[in-house]
Amino acid sequence: MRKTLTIVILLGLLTLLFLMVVEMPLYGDPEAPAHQGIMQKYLADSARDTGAINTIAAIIIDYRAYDTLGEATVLFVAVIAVTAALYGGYEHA
Amino acid sequence: MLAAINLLLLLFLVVCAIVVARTKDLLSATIIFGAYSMVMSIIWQQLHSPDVAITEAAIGAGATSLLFLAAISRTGRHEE
Amino acid sequence: MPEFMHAPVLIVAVLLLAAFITPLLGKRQAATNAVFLGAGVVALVLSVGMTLRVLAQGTLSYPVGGWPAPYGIVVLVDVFAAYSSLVLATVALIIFWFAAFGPREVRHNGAYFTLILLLTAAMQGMVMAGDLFNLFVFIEISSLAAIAIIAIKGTKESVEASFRYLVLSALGSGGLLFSIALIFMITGHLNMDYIRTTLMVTAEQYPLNLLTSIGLMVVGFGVKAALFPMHVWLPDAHSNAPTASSALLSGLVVKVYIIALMRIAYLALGLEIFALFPIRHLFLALSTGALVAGSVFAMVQDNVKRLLAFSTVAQVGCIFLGFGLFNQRAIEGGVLHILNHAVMKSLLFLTAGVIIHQSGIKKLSQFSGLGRKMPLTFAAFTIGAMSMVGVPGTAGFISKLYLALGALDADMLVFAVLILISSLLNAAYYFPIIISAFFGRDSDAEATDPAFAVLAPVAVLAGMVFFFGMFPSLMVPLVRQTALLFVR
Amino acid sequence: MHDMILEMLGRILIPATQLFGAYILFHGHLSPGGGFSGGTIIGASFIFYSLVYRFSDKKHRLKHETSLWFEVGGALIYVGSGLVGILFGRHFLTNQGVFPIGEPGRLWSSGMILLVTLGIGAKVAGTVFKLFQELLEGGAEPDGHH
Amino acid sequence: MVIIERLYTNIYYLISVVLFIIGFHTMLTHNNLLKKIMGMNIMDTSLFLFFVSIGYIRGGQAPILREGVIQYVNPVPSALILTGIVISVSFTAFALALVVLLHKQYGTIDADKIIALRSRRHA
Repeated sequence: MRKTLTIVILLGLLTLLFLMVVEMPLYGDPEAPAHQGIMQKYLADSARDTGAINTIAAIIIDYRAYDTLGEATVLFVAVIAVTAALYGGYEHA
Repeated sequence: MLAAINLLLLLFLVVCAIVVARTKDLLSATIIFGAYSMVMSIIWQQLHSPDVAITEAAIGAGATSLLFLAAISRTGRHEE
Repeated sequence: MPEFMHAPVLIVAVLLLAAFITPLLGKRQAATNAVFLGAGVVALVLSVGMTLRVLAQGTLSYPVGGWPAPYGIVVLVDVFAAYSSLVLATVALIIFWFAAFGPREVRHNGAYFTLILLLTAAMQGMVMAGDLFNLFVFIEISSLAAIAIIAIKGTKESVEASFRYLVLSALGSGGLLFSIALIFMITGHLNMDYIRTTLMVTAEQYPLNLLTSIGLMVVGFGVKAALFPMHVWLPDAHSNAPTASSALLSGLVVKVYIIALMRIAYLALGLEIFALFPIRHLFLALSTGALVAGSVFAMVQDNVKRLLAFSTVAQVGCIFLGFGLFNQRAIEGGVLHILNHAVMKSLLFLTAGVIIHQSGIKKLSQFSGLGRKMPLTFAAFTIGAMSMVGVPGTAGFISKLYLALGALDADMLVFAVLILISSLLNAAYYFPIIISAFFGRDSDAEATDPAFAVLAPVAVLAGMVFFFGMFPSLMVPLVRQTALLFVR
Repeated sequence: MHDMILEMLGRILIPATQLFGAYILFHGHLSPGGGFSGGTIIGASFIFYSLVYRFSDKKHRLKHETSLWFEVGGALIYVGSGLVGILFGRHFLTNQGVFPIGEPGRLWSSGMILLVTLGIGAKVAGTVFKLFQELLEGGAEPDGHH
Repeated sequence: MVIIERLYTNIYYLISVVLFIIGFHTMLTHNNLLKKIMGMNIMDTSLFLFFVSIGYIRGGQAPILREGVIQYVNPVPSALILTGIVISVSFTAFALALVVLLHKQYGTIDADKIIALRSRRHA
């Protein structure tokens, strides 16, 4: 009973998402809205602004460095959490 | 030609995902999951995102599988 | 006050720095406590300064890395963010105090304090985020840290509850990431202001995408904030955590997700689009369910911490009710309830933890006569319970009054009655505990009030309940302006 | 117990892996890669090292303090270089105008990006190793659980 | 017909949606806790695939600046996913630690059995 209900719900969700895919901007289209926002400036200026020719490095560690700080923090949380849960923290070391 | 390969890779992804969910042997499931991540990283290379591809190959296929293996070595290999 | 210009990131940076340094201190307990509490105090000072600056000069927008709005990450501190940050910093500091000097429930305070600091830093970052993906990153930090401070207790129940919490929380995160991807797909921006202006143009082209995205977002935040049908993880998780964690989780963590959702609603989606879909009515329906179900389930609990956890479900419904009614006074009530509930639920969880630690009794049916043995602790519990019920003169009364007046303003008498009923239900499960504790038969349990150092943070919280009940005007400028952000 | 084949393989593979990881790390701003992938590869080499030598020799094991210093050091470099921006009167995590950017395309260029990449690399290497070790044997001692 | 054509053009989005549902289903209904975590990983990677395919532009090259390239792909989604991958591995590591702990405490990693054991303790 519960199994069928789950499958029905998931199929419903899948149908909704399929309809959504039909409506989405076309794949690979340079005119898609996702490419009209902030991308052009990054590609044009990243070498001059940051000195990195890898635009992705320029984005993650300069334009959006605050995110990456959070990302490094997530790893820190994970390692502290794992050691604390399994072993009882660094104090044991 | 290239499009056909990409389609094949995508199909492979779906098959891998289903097999991961179905396999009873957790060790096999982990290996298949590693293959899934590796194929994913190839697809991303095809989509010209080498940074993501290399990170997924190192973290998704490498580190995650290693962590799974470590956990399986302590909890037993077979699903009851 | 130019010196508080950097406060929005400094709050986060200071808490993070303290969190990074704490594990290095190892077993040096005094130094660990000093870093832990020092970071809390510095964060509070910065938060107060920032709030004053925001009140004096208006919204503070801080471009991290010096990159202007759409290109870099902007930390956007409007009145709502300043208010939330102030509430967080204040209540968190008191809970820090309790964690440092209260009964010790985890084996390793170093790791525990680190996780609490990381959780607080993430919550501070979350309420001030002006960038959708930045918000997501902080949400993930706080989710992981929140799960970790439950599991750190190490009992069977807490590990099991935290695994269930982790699975549901990961589902919520998946939904959130999906919705951010959809929003990025149809706008090309991540900065909330720019998303709003772009959506005005592109929304009608991709209505289904936008609808799915909003739906996933509500579900994602709903799971994390324990909105009514998605609250199944909360009672186990909050009742099996260490005391300080329970207070932090019930008092602050669930509310931060509500704040984030509402900030997205007016900053990123824009109220026009928010009004286009029947989200408000969804909130009204779900919060009605939460108020009724939470109160009814709370009545049948025999474990004091589970009772408090179910009561949190009901009070989350109360806050959502304020945003669902969507008029000036109702939103003021909801926003005030964020503060009031944070204070009173932390108070109740801390006193419950003290009671359990001192007497070893968890079951309400055995509380009889305990109040005479530990009068100060039960007095604090009584104050918290009175505030939950909404006795005039306590903080809980003010926010419930505003909510009820808001319901009348919206011509929805039924919700005013609902609030009244929920207060009565609260009275029905809180007052018997207190009556039996003070006037019931003596039990043979040995219990005394704990040392002053343990009770001091509890006393401060109890004082705050009365303070905000007597002088609600202190928060009025912030709350009123916050409501104006919604009902322009 | 000595495993000759593993040790010989390790002698060749571990330095090769570390070199590759260091290449990816140092060229993060010039080519695909960066702190997270390079750090993970170096961390994987540590894992290999500990797996090869775990049974033969206690003194080859990495100490807990070492990986802790790796992690905390990396994180402190990150926050520290953010605070430098404030000290110079700019914003948190400012690169341009605070750190020497240099000529794009050179190895020693892009100021904070290189510094932070190295910090992240150290941190991630320590984290990956620590996570694996904890999952493999953390809390296995008889006193590790109450 | 047009719908089929659009679906075919957007095949990357389509596959990521399918993978999302597979991962979601595994995570929600599978009894084995390790499988739940694998489902979580599949769900996360499907979202990363979705992000990458949003960023793709026909004829675009990898966003590493060099002479003679006219069109690059969108670098923003790649930058976001790098963050996402790390978050995903952090969640996985912690979830695995909890599974190891549960195995130590209950002797099994099957969700149903754990619930049965727990309710027996309470009864």
